Amino acid sequence: MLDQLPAIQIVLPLLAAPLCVLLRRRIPLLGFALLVAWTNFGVSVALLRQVLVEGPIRYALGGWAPPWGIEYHVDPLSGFVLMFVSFIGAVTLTYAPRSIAEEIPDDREHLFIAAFLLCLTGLLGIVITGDLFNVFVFLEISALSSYVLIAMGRDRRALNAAFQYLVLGTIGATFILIGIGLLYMMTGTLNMADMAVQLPAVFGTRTVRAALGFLSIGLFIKMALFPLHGWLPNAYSYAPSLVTAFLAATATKVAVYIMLRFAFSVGDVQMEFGASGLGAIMMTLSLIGIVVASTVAIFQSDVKRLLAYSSVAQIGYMVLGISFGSVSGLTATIVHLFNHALTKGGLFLAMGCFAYVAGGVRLKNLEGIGKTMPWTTFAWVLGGLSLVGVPLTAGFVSKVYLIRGALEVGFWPVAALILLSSLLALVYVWRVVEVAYFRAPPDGAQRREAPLSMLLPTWALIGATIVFGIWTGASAGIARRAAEALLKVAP
Amino acid sequence: MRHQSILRIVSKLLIPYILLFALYVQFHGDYGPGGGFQAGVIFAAAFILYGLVFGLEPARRAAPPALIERTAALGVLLYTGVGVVAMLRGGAFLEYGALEHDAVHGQHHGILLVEAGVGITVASVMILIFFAFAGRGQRR
Amino acid sequence: MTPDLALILALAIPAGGAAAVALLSRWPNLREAATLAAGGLLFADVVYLVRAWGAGAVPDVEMVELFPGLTLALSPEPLGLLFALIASALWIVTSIYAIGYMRAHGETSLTRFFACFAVAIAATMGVALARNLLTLFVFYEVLTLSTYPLVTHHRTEAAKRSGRIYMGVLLSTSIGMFLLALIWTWWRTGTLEFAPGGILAGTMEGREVIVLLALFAFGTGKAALMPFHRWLPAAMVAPTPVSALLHAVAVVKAGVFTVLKIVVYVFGVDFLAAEGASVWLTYVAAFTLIAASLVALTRDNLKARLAYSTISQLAYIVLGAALANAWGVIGGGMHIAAHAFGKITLFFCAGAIYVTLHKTEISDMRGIGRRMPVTLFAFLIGSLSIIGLPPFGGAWSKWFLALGAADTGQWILIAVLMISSLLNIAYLMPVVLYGFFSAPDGGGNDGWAIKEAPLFCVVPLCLTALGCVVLFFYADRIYRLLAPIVAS
Amino acid sequence: MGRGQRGSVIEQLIVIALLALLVATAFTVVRLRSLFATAMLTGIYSFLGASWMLLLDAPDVAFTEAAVGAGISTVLILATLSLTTREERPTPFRPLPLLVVLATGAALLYATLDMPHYGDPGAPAHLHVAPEYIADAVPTAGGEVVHVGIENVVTTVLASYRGYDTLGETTVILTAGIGVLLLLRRRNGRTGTRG
Amino acid sequence: MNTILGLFNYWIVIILMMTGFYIVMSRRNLIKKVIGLSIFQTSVFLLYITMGKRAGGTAPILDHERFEHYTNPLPSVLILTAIVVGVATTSVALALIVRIHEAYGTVEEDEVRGMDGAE
Repeated sequence: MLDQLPAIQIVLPLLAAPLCVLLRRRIPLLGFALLVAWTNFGVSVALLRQVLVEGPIRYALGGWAPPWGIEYHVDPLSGFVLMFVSFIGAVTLTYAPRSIAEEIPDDREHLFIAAFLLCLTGLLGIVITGDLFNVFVFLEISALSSYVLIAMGRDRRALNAAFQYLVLGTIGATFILIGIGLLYMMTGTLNMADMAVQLPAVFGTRTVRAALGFLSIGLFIKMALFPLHGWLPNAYSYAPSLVTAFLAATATKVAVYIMLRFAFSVGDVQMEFGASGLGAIMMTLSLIGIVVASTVAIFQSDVKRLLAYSSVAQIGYMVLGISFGSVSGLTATIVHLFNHALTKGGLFLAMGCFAYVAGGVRLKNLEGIGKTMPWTTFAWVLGGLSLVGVPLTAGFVSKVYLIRGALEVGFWPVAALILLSSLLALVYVWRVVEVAYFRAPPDGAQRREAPLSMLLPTWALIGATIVFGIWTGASAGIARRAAEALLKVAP
Repeated sequence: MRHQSILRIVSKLLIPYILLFALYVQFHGDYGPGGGFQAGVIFAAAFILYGLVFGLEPARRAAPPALIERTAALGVLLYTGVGVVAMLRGGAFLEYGALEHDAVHGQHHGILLVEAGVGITVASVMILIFFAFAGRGQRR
Repeated sequence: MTPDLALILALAIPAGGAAAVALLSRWPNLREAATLAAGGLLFADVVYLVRAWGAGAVPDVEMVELFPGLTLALSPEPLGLLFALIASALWIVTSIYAIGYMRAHGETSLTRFFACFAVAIAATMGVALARNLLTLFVFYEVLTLSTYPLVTHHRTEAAKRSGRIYMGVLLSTSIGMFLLALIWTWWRTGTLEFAPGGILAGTMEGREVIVLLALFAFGTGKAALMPFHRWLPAAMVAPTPVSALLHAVAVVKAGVFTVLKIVVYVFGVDFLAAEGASVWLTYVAAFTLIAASLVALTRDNLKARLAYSTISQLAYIVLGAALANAWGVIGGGMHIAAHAFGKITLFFCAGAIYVTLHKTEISDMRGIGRRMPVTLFAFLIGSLSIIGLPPFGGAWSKWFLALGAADTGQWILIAVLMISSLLNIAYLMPVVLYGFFSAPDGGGNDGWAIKEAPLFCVVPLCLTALGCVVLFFYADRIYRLLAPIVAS
Repeated sequence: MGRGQRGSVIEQLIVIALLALLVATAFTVVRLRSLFATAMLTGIYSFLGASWMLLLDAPDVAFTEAAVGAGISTVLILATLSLTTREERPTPFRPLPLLVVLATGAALLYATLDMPHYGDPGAPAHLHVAPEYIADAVPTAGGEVVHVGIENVVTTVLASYRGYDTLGETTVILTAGIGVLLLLRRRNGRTGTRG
Repeated sequence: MNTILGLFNYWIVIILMMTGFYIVMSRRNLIKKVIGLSIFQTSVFLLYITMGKRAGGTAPILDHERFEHYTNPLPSVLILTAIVVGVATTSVALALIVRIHEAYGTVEEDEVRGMDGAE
């Protein structure tokens, strides 16, 4: 049973999705989906525990020995990512019923849930697999379903946003496909572990360099790294609330995860970051991205959009951490994957509550919302503080590691820029806070909170950002182990 | 699609053979080119042809969307199911060898079932997509 | 009760107080009672801690490990105990005053007010009793955040604008510079634990020390060193009790206290002196000292004038730290106490005048001494203490600071101290003189009738005024408390 | 190319013709503005591609590409055209896309320089994993070698060795189906769009 | 010369890929974009299949009496999957286009942008 955990992790949602299509009636449908999602989270936790206790797990699918067959490979990093992705999935699904009823035509709810589960399956599949091409397949499962999920937004602009995302996303996926093809051509294998063995022999070759280039660009698009972030703001702004929350918290993170895998498990850091100058490029792009995106965020009047740009900036932090190529840097990246997932997820869920009650998420809709929806607003403020990186919030933890990483490699200005950017974050968070608390609510607006089924999940995530801002042993501790595993240094 | 009686007759004659061919491709996969996916596409092609020639409603009657939607799901369920059964019989996920005492037989039957799953899903989805597009056109 | 427990209670009591206030929001009297009770308990607790420490106990509580080797931990030391003692003592008085003031003034949403107040006190305790720099920083930020709702209590446009400055300056300095310096120190030394004699010695030298000190000094925005002082005048939009306790005692003192702690326990006085890295800081402090006093002269609004006076008085303490010698540090420590009592008295008086006569501008305060003699007499005492005349607390601290300055042989600094004392006279005395010796405008009998503020306001300000005198006679106690920290 | 005993001159000529046609078709698609014609050409393009794949010893792929590219996609595009428009508006020339494309192309050319040559039997792809597939002697995780004994190796790899990928593939199809239904199904009038 | 012969096919394939890519990048008509995408992808499939070819090999349908060398089956398998993914993407894209046309009355990117800008 226990040795089947990796398979169960994927099979559970994969089976659930078609079952949702079969079982159309609302109540049993939602109940079933929730059951699956939370069980799935339980599995991921068990899996993570197993990995931390007994070390990495490899699971040969179809019983075929790798590199001939496909294998799952679960190490601290993937275990950690699996855990929080399935957690976010479960929480957002708990949040779903009310907001679906609000935003999705009821004759298609079962399809919507199915698509949601498929998206979850895709993301988990990407994280758990140890096979390059398999990454591509599951990338497409998650991508395809997320295009559709985004298009389900009420505003017609959602359609256009989804299409833009589809085009860019497919280009990215095709680039990744090219990259994988070139690597296969030079090594004859698709298994990551095996490729790590084969690659050094041919590393200097121009083909492999080009392959890395294509992989990186494809992933940059998927993770919305500046300047390839074009698809993200619209997609996040017009998608249904819970879709935004789910994707913002998971999709881009998973892309970053793949980056980590390719750069550290498949490739060799020194070679890549040294020879091909990839590190320098990543650092430059991420720094520009952080500053530019944060600045743009300040001038948004649609709060969902504001948060979307902040996401672009936050991706910058993660890539920056990778570019240091040091334990502190990677720890920062990995822990920020987690912390930012919680923070942004919570914030977007709160946006959903606002939209549900106030009917919109532009600043003018939020005037005086602090009086009419005190709980939701307070949650939002806490999330905002975590974005800024105030102590006792999760954001603080990542920031400290990141700055420490920057100082260790002697990048002064970088550290300064990181801090500057958190001040920019302070500005855009504060704009909302002031509107929420200092403007008078519209006349006749009486105190009305979002329904509990939406408020509780929101607080679950926001609460988590506080918990993991204090009890960092669990988050940063695991992240550190993962980082050390990636860099193959003894703890 | 009007007054094209020849077309109608031809396709009436053609469609059964296409379906037959689809089945052939489905099960011939072991020996030559072919397999579930191609078969599914061809199978769907037959219905699509039918729809194009005889109009959407008859096609809908021939393959009610509500049913097709379910079969699409069933295909994936079949595929995953095979894998799960293998797990229950002590093998790894999708380890067909575990399906029967003799690994090779297990492999053969596993592959057969799996290909069937692919075929069903592909065919159903293709038909669904066609219906969806055509249906969109119909009511405008 | 063990010292460790007492240490935890020092945070738990005010925090619990906040919770109680929030829960009792429906019953105002119970709610205010809760605040007072918390105040009393806290003071008792801190006194117990001081005694325990005197008896040689060194309580130490680790809460949680935030980063490898960096824990949130509490452990008292003299400076912190002194600060905690002052803050907790004045919290009781202020609470009494606040009840009188806020009610007399018909303020609304008092629950939020008292709750945030209690949280702020809890944070202050955390700053005072922190065992390492990380803990101090964390509570420092909590203090900023918890005071924001108090500063913007009125929710007006003005409040919003001031809130922006308050938040902007304090958070950007602390995140922008303090945090950087903190991580830098961690990276260099591998620890952030306060240690007598400092932790930096031997890990860096030359310009790096200066830069780091600069990051810390300016990063501690609450110390209101120019040019990062704007938040303090801005914070004066808050109700007077807030200005009184937080912006004359808790918050601002948390700032200078942080600077002192860093100088003594992170850099180490000797290390700084040896490196000569803090000389520039003495000049910055000196400049702030004079400049702020001059600005104070130009302010007609009483609270604004007091605010600038505070800025210049804080500069005294930073100066003391920057002198990097025993006298300086002790003088600074004592001035924390002296100025606290003096300045809170002045604010209480300002508030009292405001609630009774609704006057805020000094030029309107002619003859108020005839109507509010008690209040204005207290104001006189507070002023004298600030100016530094015996028999008031301020005399000692300024004396020690002068000694410290002399020790460094920088006579210019002594000159600065003298001049600034004169300036203090120049901007504080007019209020008293106008008040007592010029006829109230408008005349009329009512202009002469005695009309003091409500008892809840008058009693506290008398107590604090008394405190100024007491400090003078018990200065040796404080001296003996502080002496050990620079014994090395 | 085709430097093997089976690579006859005729075959080479056919290949060259095919490649020429492919390029020609692609370029025409760029220039044409009648979407209807473009759709047809895309179908033809897939068909040509399929034929080349056949010559490259990939009958299964050829078969599929023909069925999908030339068949399904074309039908779908035509259906879309019938629902939307048949003409493309002229787009002014903008340099940026061209530059991006040229850069990408250059990168790919650069990549080819260290590639194993076309058909080279010594290429890693032919030496490392594939041989066990072709020998029908792939070891299980347990270590013992299983001879599945199915002639069409592609089927074995597809359905068994990499069956998990194929499961993914089937899931993708299901996803697409669900997606199209979510987007296009019309019932009780609510399409969930709002201007 | 040998190099040219050995890489000629790849270069042609690259030209094809870039043509498709160019259509996606440069065209403003959504349908044309999708067509470009599918050409782009089809060409990538060709890249894979080309790399799978083994000189003197035959299609990997085992018949050990007659043939000893077979072309690499793995690329074929990968591409079979990729083709399916491709058509799936295309169908979703087209469905989106239909909806966009209903909502905006046009499938020209610029016009759609214009209308959104107007809102």
